[in-house]
Amino acid sequence: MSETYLELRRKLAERDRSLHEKVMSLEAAAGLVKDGETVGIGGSTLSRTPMAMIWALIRAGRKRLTCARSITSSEGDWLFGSGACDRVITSWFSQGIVWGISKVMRHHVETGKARFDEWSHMSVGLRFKAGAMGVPFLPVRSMLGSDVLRQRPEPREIDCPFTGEKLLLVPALNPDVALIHVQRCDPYGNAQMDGLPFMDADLAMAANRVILTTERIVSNDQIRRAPDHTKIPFFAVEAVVEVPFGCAPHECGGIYEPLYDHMDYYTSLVNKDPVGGMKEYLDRYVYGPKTWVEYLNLLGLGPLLDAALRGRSIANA
Amino acid sequence: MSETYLELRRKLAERDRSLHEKVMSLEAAAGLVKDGETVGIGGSTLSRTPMAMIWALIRAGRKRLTCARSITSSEGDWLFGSGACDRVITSWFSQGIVWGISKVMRHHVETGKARFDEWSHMSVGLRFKAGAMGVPFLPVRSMLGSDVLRQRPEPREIDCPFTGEKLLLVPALNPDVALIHVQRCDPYGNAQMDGLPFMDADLAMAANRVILTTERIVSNDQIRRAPDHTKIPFFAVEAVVEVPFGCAPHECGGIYEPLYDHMDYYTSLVNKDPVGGMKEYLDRYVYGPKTWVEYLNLLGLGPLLDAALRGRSIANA
Amino acid sequence: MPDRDTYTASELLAVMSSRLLKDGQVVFAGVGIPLLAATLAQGLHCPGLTILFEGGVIGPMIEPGKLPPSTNEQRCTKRANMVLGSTDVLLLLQRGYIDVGFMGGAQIDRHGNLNSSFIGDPAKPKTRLPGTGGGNDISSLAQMIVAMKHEKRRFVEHVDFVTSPGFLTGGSSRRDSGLPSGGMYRVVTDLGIFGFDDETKRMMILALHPGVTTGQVQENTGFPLSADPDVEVTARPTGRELECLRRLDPQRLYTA
Amino acid sequence: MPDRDTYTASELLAVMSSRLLKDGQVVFAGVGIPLLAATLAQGLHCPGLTILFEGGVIGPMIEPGKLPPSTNEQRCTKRANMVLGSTDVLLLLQRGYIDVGFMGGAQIDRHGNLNSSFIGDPAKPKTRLPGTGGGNDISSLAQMIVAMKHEKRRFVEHVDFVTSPGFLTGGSSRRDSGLPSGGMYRVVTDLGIFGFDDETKRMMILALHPGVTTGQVQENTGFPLSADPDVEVTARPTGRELECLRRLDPQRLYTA
Repeated sequence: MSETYLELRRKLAERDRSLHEKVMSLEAAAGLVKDGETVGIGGSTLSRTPMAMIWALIRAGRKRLTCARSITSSEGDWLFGSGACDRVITSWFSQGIVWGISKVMRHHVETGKARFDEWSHMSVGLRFKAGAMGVPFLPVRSMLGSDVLRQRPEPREIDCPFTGEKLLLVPALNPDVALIHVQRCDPYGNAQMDGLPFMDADLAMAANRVILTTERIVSNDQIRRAPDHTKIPFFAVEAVVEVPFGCAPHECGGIYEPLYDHMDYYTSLVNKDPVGGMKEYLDRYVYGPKTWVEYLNLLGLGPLLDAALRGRSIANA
Repeated sequence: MSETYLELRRKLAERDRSLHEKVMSLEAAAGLVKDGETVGIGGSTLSRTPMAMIWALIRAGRKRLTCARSITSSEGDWLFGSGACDRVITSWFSQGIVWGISKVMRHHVETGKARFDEWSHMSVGLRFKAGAMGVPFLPVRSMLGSDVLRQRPEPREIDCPFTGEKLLLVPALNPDVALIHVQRCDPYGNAQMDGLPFMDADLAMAANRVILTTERIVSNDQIRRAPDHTKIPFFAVEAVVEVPFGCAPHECGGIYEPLYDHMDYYTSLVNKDPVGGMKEYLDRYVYGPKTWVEYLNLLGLGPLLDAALRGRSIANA
Repeated sequence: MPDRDTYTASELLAVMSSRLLKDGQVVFAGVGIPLLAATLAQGLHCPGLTILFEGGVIGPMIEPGKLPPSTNEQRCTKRANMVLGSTDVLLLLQRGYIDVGFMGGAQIDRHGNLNSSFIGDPAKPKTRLPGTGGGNDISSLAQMIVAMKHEKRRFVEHVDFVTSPGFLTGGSSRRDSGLPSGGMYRVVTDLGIFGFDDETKRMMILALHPGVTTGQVQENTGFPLSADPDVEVTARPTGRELECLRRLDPQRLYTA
Repeated sequence: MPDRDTYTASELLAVMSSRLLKDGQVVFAGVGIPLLAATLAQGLHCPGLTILFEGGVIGPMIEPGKLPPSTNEQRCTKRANMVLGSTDVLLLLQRGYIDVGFMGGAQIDRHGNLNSSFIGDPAKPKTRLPGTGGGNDISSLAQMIVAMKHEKRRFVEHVDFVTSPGFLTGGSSRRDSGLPSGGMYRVVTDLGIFGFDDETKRMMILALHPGVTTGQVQENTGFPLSADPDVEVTARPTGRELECLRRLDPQRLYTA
């Protein structure tokens, strides 16, 4: 049954992997994602979340997406609440530790409107890594014995053929598309990231195609001056979109911290009323503004500059 | 039979993993390697070879080492020729493509004086990666069907429990010690590498302890200014030795290229007479000089500066 | 000067946990009390303690008053020794580089299993909780210290769902499940310090905080706890400990 | 001006191999003829060709006259798009990002298997050769082009040792061994261009270089070669191809 492997290879083989420009608008990039696809989301919790791309996908009316991310924060609320996504593969789902449990997540999962497939954090990472390596599984020593494993039909327990010990095999996860936000990339999609890398390099290579959003597009010449800082190669990338503050109200390492006041406002609004509050937020912040810049305007220039000041102060410490 | 795993963990657990200074001389570091141990060697072919450390091990009279490296070059000749090592685990062993077949390797292997265990290049890397990950094996799709696999008793072929397809499992390789040369590290062993990373990060984490040689020791403060460039964490490291030109006559990325003229002289000497020529070289260049600086003096200041000029010109292109 | 005679339950938790850490250890810490306790230990008796975060950070410098909101934000990376991938940092646990995993807990049972996934039947949950995060990995692969409030609804005979394994059903069941290393080492609460019987792997009282009785602990615990007749009494938090702790969290985000 | 009428066997190899590459392809190339041919193709008909090196390099710029001595030295990284670990770059082959693996060969057999490990019985070898390097991985996971000198001792019925798999024993044996993808696509020699029968996976003549006869090829081959009656004849290297090639390797390190 190597069809799966050959099928995976076929999907890469039929893509144009030459060094060509692929800069486009958020709207055009959103058109590259189809209803029902599996979408890997880069970053973790409040960090390097490709918020602008998710915003565009919701506005484009995407449905029935399965989203996979190491740790899911308020972007998961948006995806559930808008109806764009009805299944999340993750290790943790809430807006963030400081805000308690997400009532939006609870509402959708407890009423059966959406699925929350729970894996250990490392297992999510190893599933992406197996996908990136082109192998059907990787072995791991966690999840064993727990109810997290008992809830999951996908992994297999084996007796190690070398040592006889019990091990878990977690299956590869190869998303149809990965959404990844980076500090900089060139028009071809050679991407360089600073600070916390999370699982993004593995996710990019595991996915059948990558949509990059970036704080800024730099020249290919600049990339070639430090090729050992490139973390995603151009031939994995299908689209490049330049979106300053593309993670707001989350953070982008070295450039801005989260907009905590907006997160406070958001969580109190939606957790008070996970249906009405969510609708109010989406209407006002996602469907209302015509462009990402208009969305940023709603967040406010002052809070954005404050977030940028805080972000730079950490990198320059 | 999880003893192996527990034994591996025990070896790390009993080491002092606190943030402490571990700067020492080449001679003291050589004293940390015991006869008969398995030694992982960083870099590849002519790049970032920990030549000074190998030089010190030979002078210290080490015996019966098993050496594992992605691709083995003239340092393998030194190790076989001096009697320090009687088994190499690698994918390729010769001084370098331009010099043809190593007669020193041939002499030792064909007469049965030493073993050359051949693995595919990726399999060597995955064995280090499995070791680094703390798992007994990793799956791979190469070596299958070939005589390279037929010669190796260690791997296992399996039918994938997920897809039914045939896969190879290669066992973890956890060397007793890894010798790795880097461009810079701090006195605690936080190491930063530029350019080609090879398999060094995996090798470092797979090994039970790491001996770092470095072109220069920098302050911990400098490391902390760019923690995302640190590739080996201090707690894996047992010793730090500052050795400028520590890879000569091989290269260190961004700092110097190989000393090609010396390599030409060396290979013609030893390949003409793999016993006498090797002895002559070792007497003159390894046993003769009293310090690494004396060895460098024999290579010559002119050739070293020329190699440095060439090395910098590539990085600054 | 801080008030040395009164302290909050959270402050007590942080101080008591910090005392369990030893110099030179490598500690995988969650945010909140674990991070506060580890930083406190660093400042007092463990200058050579190394902190790791799940987000992918080794040896950061925690700035007093600027505690990170989670372990996945850049604030965690400030002046760290190394920043790495989140799968890679968890693999360090699997390889055996970490001495102690240190987290908070919402619900624990007599064998030290933790639940952060479901209240009620997982098939039809009363409450879907946020899930494991790195908790399952950490508790599967390291010696654990857990710091949590001592309440009867949190200390239950059996957790509704084993998110992060302690000793599972006790005895050798943890090892038999494929988890040969690590395990629950200590549970620190505002009432005392708890360990696990070598054979049965059942929770037992090791020490009581000043003024707390065995009966009081049992009253607040949903399963029978054994206690040595000469159970120890912990020394109350010192002025230096409280002072240092309050400097770290001046706004009392985690120690209110 | 270069001499357009005479060229060396190596130059012929480089030119003929370069013509097999298509624009937009991603090519995993060894040093020597493969790198020269790929760079030549980039300069002439494949501006969008991407070269990868086993040392861990994606899309370098090869400077004429400064060819790297192996794929593991910094010279290979000059103005590349990306530099990565050597295991990671080989994993790109396994994931399926590479269109063509392109290497030289010392000994090949009728099913396209390559030997670079042993001459004679591996248990008691007459000659221990350097071994596979990345060759086994590349030929297990990609469509292959191999460029080599055409000599009877190099084109043998069965190689002494299968270092890099072609079609193994022919038919479906490659796929049955667990290698469902890739395989030998073309062998380019100084006499002609060779492919493999779709069913039997035996080597056959696809084209002859100008002035070469089928008989001449058979004389220099250690196993029977089939040839189509209307086998093609390749076009001789053009002045532009030779000029470009000689600019890349002015000292004729690889094209003497």
